[in-house]
Amino acid sequence: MSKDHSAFRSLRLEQVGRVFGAHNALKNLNLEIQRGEFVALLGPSGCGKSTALNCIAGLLTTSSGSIWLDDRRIDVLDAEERGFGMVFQNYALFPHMSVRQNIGFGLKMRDVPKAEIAKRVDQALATVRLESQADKLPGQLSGGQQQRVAIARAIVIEPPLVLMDEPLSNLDAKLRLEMRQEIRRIHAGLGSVTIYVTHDQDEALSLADRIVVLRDGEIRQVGTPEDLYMRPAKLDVADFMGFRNRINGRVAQQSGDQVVLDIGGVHVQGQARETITGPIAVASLRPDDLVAVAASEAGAFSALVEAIEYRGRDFFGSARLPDQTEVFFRSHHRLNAGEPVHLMADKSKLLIFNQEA
Amino acid sequence: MSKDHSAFRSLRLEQVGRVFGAHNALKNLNLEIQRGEFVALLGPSGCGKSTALNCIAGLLTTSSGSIWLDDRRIDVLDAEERGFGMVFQNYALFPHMSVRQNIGFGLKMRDVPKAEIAKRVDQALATVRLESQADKLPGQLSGGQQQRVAIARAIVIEPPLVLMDEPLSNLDAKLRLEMRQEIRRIHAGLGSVTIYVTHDQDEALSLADRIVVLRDGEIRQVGTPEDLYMRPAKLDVADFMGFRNRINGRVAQQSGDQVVLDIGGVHVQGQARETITGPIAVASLRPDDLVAVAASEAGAFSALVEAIEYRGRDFFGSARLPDQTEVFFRSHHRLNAGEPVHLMADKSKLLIFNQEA
Amino acid sequence: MNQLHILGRRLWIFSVWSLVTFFIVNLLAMIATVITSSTATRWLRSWLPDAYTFKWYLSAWSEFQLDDVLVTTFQVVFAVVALSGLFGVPAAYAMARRDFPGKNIAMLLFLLPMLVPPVTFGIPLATVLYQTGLGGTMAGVILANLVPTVPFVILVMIPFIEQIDPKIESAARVFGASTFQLFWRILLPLLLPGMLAALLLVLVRTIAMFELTFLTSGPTSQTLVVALYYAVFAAGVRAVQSIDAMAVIYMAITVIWLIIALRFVNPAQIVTRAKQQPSAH
Amino acid sequence: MNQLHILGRRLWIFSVWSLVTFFIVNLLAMIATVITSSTATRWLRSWLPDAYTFKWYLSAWSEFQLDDVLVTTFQVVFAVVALSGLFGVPAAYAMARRDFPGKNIAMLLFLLPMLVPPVTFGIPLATVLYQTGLGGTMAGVILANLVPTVPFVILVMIPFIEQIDPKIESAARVFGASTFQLFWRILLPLLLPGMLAALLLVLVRTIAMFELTFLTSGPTSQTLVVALYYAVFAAGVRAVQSIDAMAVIYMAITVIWLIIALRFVNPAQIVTRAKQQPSAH
Repeated sequence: MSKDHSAFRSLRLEQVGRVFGAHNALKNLNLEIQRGEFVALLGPSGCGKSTALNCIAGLLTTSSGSIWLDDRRIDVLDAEERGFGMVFQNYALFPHMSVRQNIGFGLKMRDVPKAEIAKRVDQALATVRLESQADKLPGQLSGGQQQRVAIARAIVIEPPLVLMDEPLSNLDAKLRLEMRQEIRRIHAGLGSVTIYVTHDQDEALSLADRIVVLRDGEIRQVGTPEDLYMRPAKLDVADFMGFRNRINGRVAQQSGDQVVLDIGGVHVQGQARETITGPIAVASLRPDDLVAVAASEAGAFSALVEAIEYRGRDFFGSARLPDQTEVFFRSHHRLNAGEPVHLMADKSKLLIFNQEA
Repeated sequence: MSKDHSAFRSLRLEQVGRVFGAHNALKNLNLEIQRGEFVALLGPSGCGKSTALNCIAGLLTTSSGSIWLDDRRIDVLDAEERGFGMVFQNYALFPHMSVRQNIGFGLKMRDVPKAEIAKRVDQALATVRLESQADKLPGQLSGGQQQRVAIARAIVIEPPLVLMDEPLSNLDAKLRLEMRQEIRRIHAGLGSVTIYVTHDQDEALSLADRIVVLRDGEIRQVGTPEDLYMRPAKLDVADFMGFRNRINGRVAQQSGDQVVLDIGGVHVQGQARETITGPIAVASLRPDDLVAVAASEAGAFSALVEAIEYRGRDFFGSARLPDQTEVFFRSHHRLNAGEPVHLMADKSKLLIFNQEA
Repeated sequence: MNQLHILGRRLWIFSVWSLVTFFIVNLLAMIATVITSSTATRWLRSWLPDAYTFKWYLSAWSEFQLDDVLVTTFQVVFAVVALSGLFGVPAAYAMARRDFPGKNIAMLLFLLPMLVPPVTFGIPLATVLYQTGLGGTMAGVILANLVPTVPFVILVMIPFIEQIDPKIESAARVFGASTFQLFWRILLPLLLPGMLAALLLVLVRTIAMFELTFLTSGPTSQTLVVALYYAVFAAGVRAVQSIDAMAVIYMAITVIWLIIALRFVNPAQIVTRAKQQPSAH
Repeated sequence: MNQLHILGRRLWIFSVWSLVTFFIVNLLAMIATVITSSTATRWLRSWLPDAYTFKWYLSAWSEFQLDDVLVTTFQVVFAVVALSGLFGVPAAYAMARRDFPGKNIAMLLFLLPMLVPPVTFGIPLATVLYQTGLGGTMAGVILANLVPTVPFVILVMIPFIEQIDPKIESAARVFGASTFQLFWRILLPLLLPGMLAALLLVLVRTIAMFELTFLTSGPTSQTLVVALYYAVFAAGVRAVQSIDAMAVIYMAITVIWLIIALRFVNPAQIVTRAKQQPSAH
């Protein structure tokens, strides 16, 4: 049933769409993934990332477009004929089978000889470090161990593509960090494509070679983690990546991609991430990069502190500019609500976008 | 039934204990809380923090000890006779009553006249900014709104004590930040005591005037947020507060609370948080304060990188010292697994503890 | 895709569904048949009778002394409903809220009278009742009927009680409610739909409970269902239509109560349990 | 604390519990009585008989022609069990996994034959069966019994099917299982406990189903429960002990099957639904 796809070069999604009733869950998705890449599909819930993954896996049929593994069209195949590996959010282990049987299931379905199954299952168990749990049932394992079994089940068939659907969201914070390293290591060892769906930007930043940001079923940006963290291409992507401050200002000066905004009399410079079309633009900035400074420094905003919180290393707070815009900032010392504060933006981190329609 | 306790000065727990079967959930708890204080009970699950709160509320009987409001002993009273306000983790609103009826419930039980109930409920609705939702049922509100109703229900009776049992753990990250500010604001307005149970150190640090760290039913440390973040008193408290690095070293020199440890030939200085008794002590440090530096700086550890992760602002990684101790560090540039690295500890942040028994 | 696979799957689904539909259609058709028969003057040549009449209802009414039987039926049924509620709901509350050794065994014992056919314990029960002098009296009939209905109320109420978050009760306490106020203002309003459903189902079960009533009733404590059985058994001396008429009366009474019961509860809830959490997120 | 409150609460809890206990003790005592009676030689002067005998079992056996009756009973029961499983389980799967308009109405229709007393549809059903020539035959008895058992299987199986995470089926597909392998290697093993439980309960219900069998059976299709009723009804001509003996045989058969059924399923699960998630965290 399954041929050897290990020599494939790329996976291509061409104009893939999916409609649920009147809802367009996925709109004309185009994406090409090269062998060896680790790609994260990132976006808030309902953005279409899981729909895309299920279409690739064959668990959902596509409404339009096509999916290709090199020159073989795969969106017309049943899920069981595609030969991919998949790791599910809630593990989805077979509860009545031992760890060994779970991992060997895919090989058994492919009619691999018993001796070979035993050998490859042993290898997979070693890869996920679960040799000692081989004969237990999934219900006897901890969450992290179950997730490792699910990963072993996916990689033992040496699939051209490993699909992961928020595999870490059911684990606690500490285990999540450990498993992230494990997943990276396993991906490097396999040399195949991993497509990883998540709503957690930290996870996407730390794991992926390339991140695809989705929203409302459309691709908003594709780029490396550094691209997305430092240079989001759209205002909504910036928002999602933690640029919590959005300050409107009048465009005062523009040269190349450097734009100076006049925000209530204060001139701030930043990098335009798109061609600024209107007279008013938006300055987008992380709270970390808007710092409380001593009074009367040039280029600092005046604001009134609304709330302040101790977060250990620093204080974080919210304040209102004279035009009532709420801003979020960082401070090295405690401030009190109601107090005036001067906030300085780090111009190398400040991005300028057009206002949203 | 309820008298006016608003003039109380302090709440005292004296040797309070609680036993479940053979399990000592709470051991000889002593604590005095002054009027106006915001106290957080912080600890991992099973540490006894919820048991303590339920004993104060009267939902659990104490096995030993006594609880006093000034000179009135309250641990002998039924929950309904204590007159406290409480906010539950899952809101615990009365599903068959409107928002207005939910908030007015406590007043009705106190036989407050109808006109007065209406007036005070209106005030409470204004405090939590839910005037427009007054006649809806709880099921028609969002999670954040339900939590605000639960808070209004607790404060409308103007209780001497407001008890909060992980009130924000069911909300998403963004709403949690907003509600934190709201809770602080409401506490300041009431002027009573708030006791806040949480397992989230960020929440405790940002909200409380004083934090009580519990573990295995015992108090490990009581202090301000700054105390706990900068100067944890015990190794396990440091662990819980994010001092993820624990490196054993030989005590080389000791003067006052400054101790120099010899860790595989590298000498590092730190502040001892307890009297160091053995020849071997533990250096405890946050990953943020162990930074990758250019080679051959004095006092830097040599290690081999095991894994590295991009987290936006910086890279975080794990490495092994020559003695195989795993350490977690921060780096300003990308490193590769297997590469050697030099790690410099910030001596002003490094704490020294005795080894655990 | 594999066209054969899909065809096979669809055929199987289609055949199961058509069988199930056939089933339900037949059920409805049969009920229609009796109603037709009970109102027919004669009925030989065709599927539908020549003319309709209600005289069989009148003859059934007088022949079976239906006024006496109906009064007895309602007295028995309401006593059973009231007593099952009074014992069943508090017991269900204790079962739902408390863990104690032997809880599973107690649950099993409660299920037993519902699963075991009533005749199994009906015969010994009747023997004992006759020995204590309660046999043939209304008290005896009521007592016998309580044996399956009290456990039934307990089992139906447990999921409804478990659905109520214990923290809601804690909240009521903290905010000053006494035990009575807790019951009256919180538990009763929240349990009312469940209690109505359970008790209405008890009502229908008791109307329909032939075996126990048959075994324990005397001439003055016959309920409708027992009278109907006697009629069927002694069919030779009575017109078929008269019996059909009585069956229609009986059917109408039970179905009316059942419809009332179903207005208060989604019946699937009792079997499949409410999935929704007590509070929305 | 308020001592009176607590006393009142405790008294109420105590009285409810003692009533429930009294209830169960009585139930067990009654069953003991019949067993005693059925093995007694004479029984007049005291609670316990003078001597024990099994002759009543022998006389019951021959008088009621129990070998014929038992063979018929088992033929009917196993046919009903097999057919309910064959139609009920796939229909339950479709109900559990698919959302379609009218699903709630379909659920309600399935509940109807379980909640409505069998006599309500039994009489029209019997009429129709006699008109089609199936009345009095074994096929007719089996058909009549399927009316309540197929919906019963559907309703019992739905929670078991819903407990299986659909992702597990997705996983089996992704890893290469065909429809047949999915059914054989994943669904069947996971549903087996539920199917065994449902079908064993159908078995017990069918053994106990008096009304439908009574209404549709002829002399060659009498099951045990019908024979028992005829015996009770015509009690005058037979010894009480002989009837008791037959009741014991009947009781023993049903209870044995019930115990087997309960080994496969926690009965509370059917009513209160399994709380545990399909996978442990």
